[in-house]
Amino acid sequence: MVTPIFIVATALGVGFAIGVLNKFGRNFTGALVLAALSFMTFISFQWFYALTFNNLSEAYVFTGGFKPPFAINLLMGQYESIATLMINLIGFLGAVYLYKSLKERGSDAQVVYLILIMALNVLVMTRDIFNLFVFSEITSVAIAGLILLEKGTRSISAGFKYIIATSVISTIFLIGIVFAYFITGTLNIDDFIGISLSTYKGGTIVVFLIMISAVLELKPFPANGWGIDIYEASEAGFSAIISAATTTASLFVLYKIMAFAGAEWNYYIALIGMITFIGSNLLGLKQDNTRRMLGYSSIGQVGLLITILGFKDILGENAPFIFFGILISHYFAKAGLFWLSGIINASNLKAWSIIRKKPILLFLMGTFIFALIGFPPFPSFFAKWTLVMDLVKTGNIVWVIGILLGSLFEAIYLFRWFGYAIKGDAEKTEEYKIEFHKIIPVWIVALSLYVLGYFIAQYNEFTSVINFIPLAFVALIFAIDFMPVLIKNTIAIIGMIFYFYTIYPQLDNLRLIFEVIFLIGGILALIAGYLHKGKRIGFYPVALLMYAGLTGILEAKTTLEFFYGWELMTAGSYFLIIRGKRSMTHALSYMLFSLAGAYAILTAFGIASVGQSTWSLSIINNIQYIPLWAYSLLIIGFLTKTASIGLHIWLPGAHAEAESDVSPMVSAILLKAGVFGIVLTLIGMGAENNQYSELVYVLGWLGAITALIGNLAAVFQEDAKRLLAYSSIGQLGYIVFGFAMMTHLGWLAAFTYTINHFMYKSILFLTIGAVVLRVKTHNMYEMGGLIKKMPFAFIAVLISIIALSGVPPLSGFAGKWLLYNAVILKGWYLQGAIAFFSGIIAFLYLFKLISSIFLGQLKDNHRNVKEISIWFIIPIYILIVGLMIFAAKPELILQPLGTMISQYFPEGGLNWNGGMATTSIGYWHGTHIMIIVGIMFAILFSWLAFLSRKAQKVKQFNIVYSGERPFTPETTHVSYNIFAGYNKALGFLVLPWITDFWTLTTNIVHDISGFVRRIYSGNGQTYLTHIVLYVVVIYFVFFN
Amino acid sequence: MINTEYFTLGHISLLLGFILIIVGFWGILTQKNIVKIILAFSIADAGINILIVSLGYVIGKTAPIIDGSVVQKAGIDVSDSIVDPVPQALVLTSIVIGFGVTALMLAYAMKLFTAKKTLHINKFNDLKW
Amino acid sequence: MNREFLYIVLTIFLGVASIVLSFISIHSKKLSLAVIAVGVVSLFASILFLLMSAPDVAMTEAAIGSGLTTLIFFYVLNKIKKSDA
Amino acid sequence: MNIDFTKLFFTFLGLMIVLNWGLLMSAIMRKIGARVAGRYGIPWFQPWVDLIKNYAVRSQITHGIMFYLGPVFRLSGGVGLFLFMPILFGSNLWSNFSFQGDLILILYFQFFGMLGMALGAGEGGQPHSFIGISRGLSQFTTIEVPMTLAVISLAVQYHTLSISEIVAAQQGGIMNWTMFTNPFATAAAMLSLLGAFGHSPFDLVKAPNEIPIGPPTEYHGTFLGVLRTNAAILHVVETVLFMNLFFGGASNWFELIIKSFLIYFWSVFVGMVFPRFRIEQSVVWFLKVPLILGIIAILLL
Repeated sequence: MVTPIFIVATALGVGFAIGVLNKFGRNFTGALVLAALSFMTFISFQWFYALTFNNLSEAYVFTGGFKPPFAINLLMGQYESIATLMINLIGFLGAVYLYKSLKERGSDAQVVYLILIMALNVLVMTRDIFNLFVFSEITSVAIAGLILLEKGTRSISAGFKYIIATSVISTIFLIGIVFAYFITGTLNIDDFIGISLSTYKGGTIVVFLIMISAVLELKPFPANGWGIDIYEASEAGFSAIISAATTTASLFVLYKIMAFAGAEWNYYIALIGMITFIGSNLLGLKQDNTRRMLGYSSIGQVGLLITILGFKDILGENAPFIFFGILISHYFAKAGLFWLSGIINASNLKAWSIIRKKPILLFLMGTFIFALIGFPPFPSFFAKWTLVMDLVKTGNIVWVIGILLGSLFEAIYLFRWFGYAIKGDAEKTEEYKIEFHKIIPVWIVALSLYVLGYFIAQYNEFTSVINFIPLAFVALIFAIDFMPVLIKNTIAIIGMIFYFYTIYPQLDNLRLIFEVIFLIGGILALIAGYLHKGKRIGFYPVALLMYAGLTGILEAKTTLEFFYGWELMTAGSYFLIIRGKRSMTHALSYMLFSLAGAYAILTAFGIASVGQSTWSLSIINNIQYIPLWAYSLLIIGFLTKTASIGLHIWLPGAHAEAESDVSPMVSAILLKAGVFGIVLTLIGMGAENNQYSELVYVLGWLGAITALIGNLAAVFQEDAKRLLAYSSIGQLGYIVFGFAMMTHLGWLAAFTYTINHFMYKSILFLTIGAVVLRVKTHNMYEMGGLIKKMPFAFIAVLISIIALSGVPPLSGFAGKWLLYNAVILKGWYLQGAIAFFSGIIAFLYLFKLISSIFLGQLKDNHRNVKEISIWFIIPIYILIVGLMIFAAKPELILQPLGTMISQYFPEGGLNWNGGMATTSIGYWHGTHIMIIVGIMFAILFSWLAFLSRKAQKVKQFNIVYSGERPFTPETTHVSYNIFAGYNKALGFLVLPWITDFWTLTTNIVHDISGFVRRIYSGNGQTYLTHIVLYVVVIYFVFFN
Repeated sequence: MINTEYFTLGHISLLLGFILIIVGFWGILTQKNIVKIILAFSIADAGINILIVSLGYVIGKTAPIIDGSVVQKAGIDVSDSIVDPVPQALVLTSIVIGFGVTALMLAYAMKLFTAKKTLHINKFNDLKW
Repeated sequence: MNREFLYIVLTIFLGVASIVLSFISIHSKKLSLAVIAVGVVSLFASILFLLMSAPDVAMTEAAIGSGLTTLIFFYVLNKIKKSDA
Repeated sequence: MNIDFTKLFFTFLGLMIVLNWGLLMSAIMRKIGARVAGRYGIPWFQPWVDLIKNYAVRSQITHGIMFYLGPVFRLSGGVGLFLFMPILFGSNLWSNFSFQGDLILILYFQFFGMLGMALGAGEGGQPHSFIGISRGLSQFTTIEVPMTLAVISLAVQYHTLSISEIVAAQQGGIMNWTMFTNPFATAAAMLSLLGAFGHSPFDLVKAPNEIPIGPPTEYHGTFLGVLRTNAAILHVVETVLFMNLFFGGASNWFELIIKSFLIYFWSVFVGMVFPRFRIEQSVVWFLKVPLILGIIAILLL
């Protein structure tokens, strides 16, 4: 073992050596620095490995041959080893990244850099508080010096603000240290811990001074204007060092000080962190400069880490895991992002669209952003999960809300940025070149995130979480992304079939229904993908990621697995949605609603785990602590995915703008994940014997109103896919309504709707999507008469709209009939009436859909369009067969469904007598009705066909219109706003109140952000005033 | 009447140290000229140094240097007759650090002046919000 | 006792002078005057250190705090004046 | 399903009776309308003449497959309603196929014809068809709201969705009719009936005078004949539905004829008195008085 003192010695030695040897050239000195840093990294790693895996005990290093307090001692424990490893590793990678910049500035800069890393190491290891002061001064000076790596006035003023601010802080620190010595006679931290400093006379003030300066070093909001500037102004590679390495060291300093400060500080530390976390992320919303935004994000993350430090006693043995989980994700991701920002060199967020040219960079950027937000499989996901669970368990729900709120703010600006990168308008196509030494560190940190995620997942309770089979499959598809669509699509389909085959015996009936929808539906939607030529880069990995998440939800045995799958699914679907044209904003709002919903679910899971000894998903069946809130949160979380009214504004755009074969995935399939969640929640409430009648009552009204508003809004759409999207909202409203009834029939109706909606909405989205591919427009009034060109598409749409509208004899009627019976038996007459009114409204948009597209006059520019692609026809007609089977033999599906529902609602099911279903009030024989109607239809059709056998087929314009014969299709145009009268009468119901509400909310938040950030006047002196005022305020808060 | 017990060299210096720190801080927060702000930092530094030394000072004891003025007897701990050496060591470090920081600040001041031909701190607010 | 009293008087005098000088330095319009005032404050501080049995600190303060610091202040002021012209 | 040929025969016979009664009824109503307006009016046999003429027209044109399917859907809608409707109370032979589905089936089967018609009309490419259909569908949605409420009210009142059982529950005296036991539901439903028949003031959908309406001008010859046939059947079947639900049903053909005539007359009568509504006016109107009546009917349960 190399003793840790060599970390310091190496740096100092190499530093001096460079002073002597700089005549050998800067490349030589640069190599020397790299060698020194790699040796330092090696030492830390060696200690880390020995302390963690070989159960070595922590080691003290005494300098100068004396015992403390007369000499300085260093400690190398497990946490120290992790922290120094992090610092040295990022120091090494940063030196690689900064190689050219440092070389340009000369060997002095190289030495200063080395000294900075060394100083950070000492900050972590030293146990002497005055030494802490000295090295924090060295750090400040070194940072202030290295800020000047970036040329220009901005970096100078930022550096100056930084140095004066840190001087003020260190003055406070020094006063604290001196008095600490005066009253105790020692400077050693271990002694302070032993004698409990605050019991001395004046001890609390001393602790206050030391503590506040340690906190101020971490740039707490709002006394942090000086800290943000350096992120923006210094060279990107150096911002990465500040964000990753300095932060790690400063947090460690705070941790050491907290060790002797006493438990009464914990609450205030947590509070300071929370204010920083929320405040900083709030202000991040308004930033359009990348670096500055990343700076806000860094400070926000540090705030979260400070909060965790404040909660370390409460979190107990999980605290280190949570702390390092979040710290490491932040550390790698933020370093990576800052480095990327140096490579891309686009200061404005919108200018990041140039990153698209190099998809691989986009992948790296996505990795970092998802790691920061806390998506699986990154360490932060597990850390955040544990954090929320533990906080809720200890009754700190308010804090959880704060954390989730701050995370949401952070997600807003990060994903907005990511959206610009993926989909923003490429303004200028400036070339940028990727230097090898700059991209290597970025790759290393990105891969480290995945590797760490993998290892963290092995940490005690997480071991069982990850079903690696789907993820490995995703990775495989990602690896072969360079191959043509034909191969990838085939592999994807075979993989999904195989996975379905292996997984289905393990699922109960409830889950099997959803698994069929998710996987079989997914396979059918994928068939349409054969249409695509070329490579379709990026599509297959994300689509499969979504399916992996969806199946993960179903396979979940524990709440953690469920949440894991849920987040994977969200990530995958986000990428699927954002692939569409013009879908940037929609994908963002989708992501935000999904995240907010996921946070609600997470909190609810936390509440559910209170008083439980297991993570099993069944704990939601027996929530002991504030169950009503937990169930409400769960339902709200799932309703964001089913797009219930109020939470629906993401859906229309997201579905309408998605690619033709993606729309069915995100509409017919993805929404069912929310349905599954609601089913789970309602079962958890105790199904028949639930005591939450108010909650389900509200849910019922919400479902009915969603059905009404969704359908009504669909009526007034001119965009075919948007119409279908609103229609989905309405249909999901029925489903929610049905489940909310909490009766056997209600559930049966809801499941019937779920299955039906999957089938006919898949058909409709696939068909309309295929038509759109042919006619190149979404607007229905630009189409018309396509029946003659696309009879297969027409028949598909005809059948599915008959099914959707619920007209007998097709399968939609089953749902209507069940719902009617359920409503009457349940006694929800008014809600039921609303639901039926919306069912009738469906006719309006369905008529509009089919007639505007397929009937009427063919447009001149569509005279040469062909039938929709065979790759769409195949899945469409497979689904139609399914629809027909369901219509002709409903008992095939309804009977097993009934059996399954009987587990939860044993009473009030359907009685089956052959094909005749009866309830206590009604009866229905699906098969016979099908036969009767079929025979009658056939007779009448042949009768008419016989009578008008001589009818003469006429040309297109053989009509008379207001006394004129039209000769172009345009003059016959009435498919625009065809329900004008209806709009006059009822349009007020679908004025965009809800969109307005969310827009207003967004604006208010942004305005607050814009207003608050004005405290950062840019004036260094003002920042000093902030610091002083901050100290005063904390003083009064603490000493009350 | 002032309690004479506190009317000692150490206490007066202590008070002086505090006053200088406060004056220095006041200067830092009110002066607009960057050089003056740096000067105010120097004043505060001097104040802190005085503070530290006066805290370690005990009346009637000599400097912590082992020479003729300290009666050396075998087996007797010399620490009884000298003032606490640790604060003085701290001050030495602090002086050097203070000088380094001041020098760096002045270097910055020069660069700032070269960039904008002014030393008024309000002019250097191009990074904000 | 007498020496003790003398020390106290000296300390008070130095203290009052330092405070006055520091005020002068902060408020003077002339930068050079301000720099000199701070230098003198530093010098007084080193005398004070001497009184408080800290001769080595006094030497360092006189050399670095008073001497070197004043020097680099003037150096910078000169540079600024030159580049201003 | 065992095919019961006796029953099939009776069903067919019933369909013929209904068709002819429907034609006669429409003639009577037009005659009454003319007399009220001070005109002489048509002879009573005019509808048969029209029908025969239509079926006999030799030259015909078609716009495509959906042009065929439209009238077929329409007529299937009418005939289907008849098939699933019990015509006479207490008679197995005249109950058609009503035991395959209940009141909900009837309600939703109404849409079968609507939808087909809408599509068929669209195929012609005549803009007025679009206008007529879009107005018709708009109005139709709101007509159904009070009707739905009334049906729910009835289902709750009688605790069944079977039309036969609802009729059965009304037997034994006029005071047992839904009209008296549940007057609000009856009122709501009768108001929605006005819209369903599309007489004035809710006849903007057909707008017979101002513009050449889509389907009846586009469709001609046998197509129009099919549509006229359906109109006759549908009018009777709808009145029979109302008779069954609210007025005690009918145990013999005579009772059926009287009751259906009176119900039909109600809509004609209102049409004589009121001017025509614009489409948004009728939509709003149906969501006012009839809707409130329907809600009262439910709240009183």
